[in-house]
Amino acid sequence: MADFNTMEMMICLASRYLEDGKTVAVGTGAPCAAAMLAQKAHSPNLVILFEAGGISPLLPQMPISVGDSRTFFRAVMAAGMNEMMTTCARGLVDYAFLGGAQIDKFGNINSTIVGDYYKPKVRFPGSGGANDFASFCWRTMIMTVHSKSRFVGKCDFITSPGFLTGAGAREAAGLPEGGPYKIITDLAVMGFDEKTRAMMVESLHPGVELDKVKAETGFDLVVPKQVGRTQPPTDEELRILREDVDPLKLVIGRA
Amino acid sequence: MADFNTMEMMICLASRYLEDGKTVAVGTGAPCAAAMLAQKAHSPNLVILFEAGGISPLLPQMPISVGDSRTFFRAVMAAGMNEMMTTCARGLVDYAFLGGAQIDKFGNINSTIVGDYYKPKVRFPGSGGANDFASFCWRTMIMTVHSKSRFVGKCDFITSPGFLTGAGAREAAGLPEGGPYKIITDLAVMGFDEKTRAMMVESLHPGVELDKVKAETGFDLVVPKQVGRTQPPTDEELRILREDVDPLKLVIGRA
Amino acid sequence: MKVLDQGLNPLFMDPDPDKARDFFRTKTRAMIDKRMTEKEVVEKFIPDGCYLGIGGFGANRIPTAVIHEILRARRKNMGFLGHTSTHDFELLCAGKCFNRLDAAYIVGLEARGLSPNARRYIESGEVKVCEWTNYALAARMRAAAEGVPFAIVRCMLGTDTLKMSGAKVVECPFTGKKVAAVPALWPDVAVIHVHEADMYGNSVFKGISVADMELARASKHLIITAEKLVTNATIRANPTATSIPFYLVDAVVEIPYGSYPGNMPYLYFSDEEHLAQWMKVEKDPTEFEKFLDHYIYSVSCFEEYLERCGGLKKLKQLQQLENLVEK
Amino acid sequence: MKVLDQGLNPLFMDPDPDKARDFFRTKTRAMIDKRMTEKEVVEKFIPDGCYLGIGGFGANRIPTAVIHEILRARRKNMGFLGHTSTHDFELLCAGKCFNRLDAAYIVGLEARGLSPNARRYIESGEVKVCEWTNYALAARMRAAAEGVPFAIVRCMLGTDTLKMSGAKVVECPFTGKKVAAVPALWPDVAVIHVHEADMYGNSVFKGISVADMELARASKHLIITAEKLVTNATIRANPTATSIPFYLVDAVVEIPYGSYPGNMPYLYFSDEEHLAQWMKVEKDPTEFEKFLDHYIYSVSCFEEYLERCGGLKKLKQLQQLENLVEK
Repeated sequence: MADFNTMEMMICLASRYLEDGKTVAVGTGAPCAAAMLAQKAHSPNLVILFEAGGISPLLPQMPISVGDSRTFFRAVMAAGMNEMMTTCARGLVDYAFLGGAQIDKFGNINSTIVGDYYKPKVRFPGSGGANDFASFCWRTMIMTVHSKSRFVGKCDFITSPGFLTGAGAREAAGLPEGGPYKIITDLAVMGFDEKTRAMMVESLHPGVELDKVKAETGFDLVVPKQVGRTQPPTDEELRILREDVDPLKLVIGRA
Repeated sequence: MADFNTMEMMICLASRYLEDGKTVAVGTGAPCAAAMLAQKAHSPNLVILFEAGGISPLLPQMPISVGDSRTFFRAVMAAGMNEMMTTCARGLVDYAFLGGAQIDKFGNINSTIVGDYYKPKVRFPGSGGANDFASFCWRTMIMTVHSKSRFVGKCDFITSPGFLTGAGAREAAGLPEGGPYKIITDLAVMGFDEKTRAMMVESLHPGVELDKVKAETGFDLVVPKQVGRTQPPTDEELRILREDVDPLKLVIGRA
Repeated sequence: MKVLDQGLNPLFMDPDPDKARDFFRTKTRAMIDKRMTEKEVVEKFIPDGCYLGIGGFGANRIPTAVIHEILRARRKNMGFLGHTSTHDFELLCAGKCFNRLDAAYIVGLEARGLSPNARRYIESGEVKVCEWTNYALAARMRAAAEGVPFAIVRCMLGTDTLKMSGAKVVECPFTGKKVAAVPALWPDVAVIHVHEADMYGNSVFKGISVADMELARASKHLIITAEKLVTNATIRANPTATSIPFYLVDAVVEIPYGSYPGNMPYLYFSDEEHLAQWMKVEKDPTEFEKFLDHYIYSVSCFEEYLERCGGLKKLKQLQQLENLVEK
Repeated sequence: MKVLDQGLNPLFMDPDPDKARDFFRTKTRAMIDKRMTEKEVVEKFIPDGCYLGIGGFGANRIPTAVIHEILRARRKNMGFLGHTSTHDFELLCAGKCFNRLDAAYIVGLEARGLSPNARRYIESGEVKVCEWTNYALAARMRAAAEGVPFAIVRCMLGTDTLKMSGAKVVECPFTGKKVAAVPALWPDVAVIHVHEADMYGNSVFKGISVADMELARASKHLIITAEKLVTNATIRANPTATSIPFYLVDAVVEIPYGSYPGNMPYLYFSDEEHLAQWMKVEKDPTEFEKFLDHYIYSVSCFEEYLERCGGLKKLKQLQQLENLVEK
């Protein structure tokens, strides 16, 4: 089995969920790497979108900002935020990547504050475009380190919607259909139970046992009868990622 | 006194109300001629706007359509309808010219149908942008032939708002401040009474008596103690209009 | 949301954004060759009964070739978005193609006068009409493009235009002021003529956009007719100039002089003689039938129509007119 | 309009479109020479307590020179539109310039991490914060640009972001669905950096527009900083490319390299070393004071700041980076 770090693994796994002929809204870093890898490995017709207006650029390198000039380098269109967000709102964007300080069992995300809202321990950036993507896009994904401090029973603040309180809650709140699709960590891949919309273990990474995942999760995970084993990154995926996607190791050098 | 036709007179009179440093939304024909004359005669900084997107063009000739390429020839911007109408809506457009088949004592205009709505005698174009301009612009003006069939007690259909039912009615309906400013006909110039918002004679054209105006008006006009005499077009106004604005007599040839 | 007042006329299209999302979810985003002929696009995307929007401004930057093909295909019972429509409207009335009409500007050709045949068709009562304004219809398309069920505007208020529309008057939750809510409008299909497009549908038009940015984004299907096809590399060389990205587009048809007899900014002016001929001949229905047969029904392709209108010689004159070349 | 739910935080600006109209009614439309220095524009248009919006995207196409001048002028108690703000936000926090904040994206510099000083400032409680999202704030500006009191969006619903915002949840009068109403936002003043402008304010930017089309139209006063001034004839030669018409603009300041240390599309890339230096030195408040004094407070003009950051040599490197020139 090839040697790889956890960042490389998460990026390779995420890229496998990005189908050809679909649209994905990405940020900087790992999500952008996953989308670029998908394009080069198996989804040549994957359309990459950036919230500030870049549409399907020929990315010459990793952007450092979702609004820098790389995000619309030889793009088919350099639009604006209104164009991108309304494109999501009317149902034309299939995937978006999100991130945050906390995530709960229904995939709700906190990227605003830790602690009390009016006396926060830490102030984070807030929604940015995350709440918009989480509201509008068909399938949202997260790549994150798996730990009890991130996978919490209750978010201190729900910045972006997952399935809110569970089945039917998005519809009741007026949100369009959509929501969390896959959560990819350094330990496992998780999806969401069709009925309850609660987070469910789908596959464990090589060498990881279920108890370890449970121990690092601050709520009860749904565990199906059969929990699969994650297929590790292939040599080909790793080659493309290291040689073509991130040769400067700006992202995969982090883990 | 110079010799001129009624179209030339109406255009010259209208142009006098277009102050320097203001914005005016114009259509084709007489309104466009009046705005061009104003620019050349006394308001070099008058900004001409066309509803389809043309902003301050260097008009090489009379447009035949408010969306033709003359309307944005060497313009400072070729925008769109959304840009122009929202510019009006937020209060940046001072004047607009309107026209119609019928007008009532409060300056409401009909450009939709004559007769019963569901069995019309004549179907006209409808609002186009007229209702939008009449709702959004600070001061609207009309140039029209003066006759009982046009100046009616009640419009068969109110396409575009004047002062609706009179003082306070626009506010009550939710419309922004604004409304009819001057009505310029072949017989007289009319304004609107500050209190009642009813149409009021301001000045009679040379050789026209008040009774003639009353006879051609299908409702009671407000008549102030002093009704002025219209100052006829000057030789200079006529020279600019005939030589620089409409040398092909596309508009002034009509009357 | 408390409704204080509302128009009496029916909506022809469903303003539910989730139904629109369900459609757009299935629309392909693949950047593939979308070139077709005008015959193929009418066959495939413009069936009887569909709701149609036309880009441009009546007789400026209009997709004439596709409209002619709609007539030749004898399309009926369509809905039409009567926004700044002039010669395009005149054509669809000549074919009696639609029976439902959202009307902001109809039957007229601006300074050229009213179309006798369009008037006859609308006055006949055969067509259900709902009244709007140019901005209200642009706002309805914008709401659709935004994926929301309605937009807020401050026009139409207090008039019969609102009374005979499908708008509603509501109270602003922040200021308490009365405003008009206009429902989102997702046309089944729109046709827009542009200066340049690549085979994938990335499109560029020059000059005023009228309401085409909104129309392109609101419509479920989008047909582009282009004066010329360019390479994808040409599009990517200046992404700031792109007006419409490929994933909104279903078909691309290359048609030089495609806006004739309308004006195409920077390329050719409108043919006022031909447009005047229309208005004149429409007065006599029998004459008009012959006229239509000669210029549309008996014509096999758009180039043949151009030939019958004077061909390259006429087009050269219109090019000189557009570019203000001194005689 | 029945309100089903609403945010708890206050609005900092009045959403009444008629008050905005009264202002815009008095704004001059004359096409006159509007050239000024950054000192003059801050003096004239950016007083203590005003509500400010900044164009671009945090460290891309930002009007750095005017922000530095705001710090040097020791502006206080301002309101700020925290939309996609990164280095611009970092700067205004360094000057403790504002105490009211509409927040969509704050305290962070994207992949570069969080600003220690910005965090200290916001966590101190000195600043009143109201939560929004990037799109919600863009929609608030768009509503202002449209002259209506609010816009309809389908984001924020069901979250604490809405709970800590000033939005309201209402029922759609057409579909009965719950939607979010966000109030129009008319900033007192906005500053936008562009590629080219003429002396009257007609402006062109290249590449993505972010939310600058909306910001330029929503703001009561608008300051343009431009990489270079061009003639009015240059603007009129290609009106399709114009982003902002002159009558929206109050002042034009010519500032080459004006977005430094941010990225300016097609001209120069961001100076990541300098931006990293900021993040590093912010950790120690005393060191940070010296740093600010060296780079901002003791500097007399933007050119001097550029010199202290490496001058033409550094700028040439950034130009090569932007244009992907091989080493």
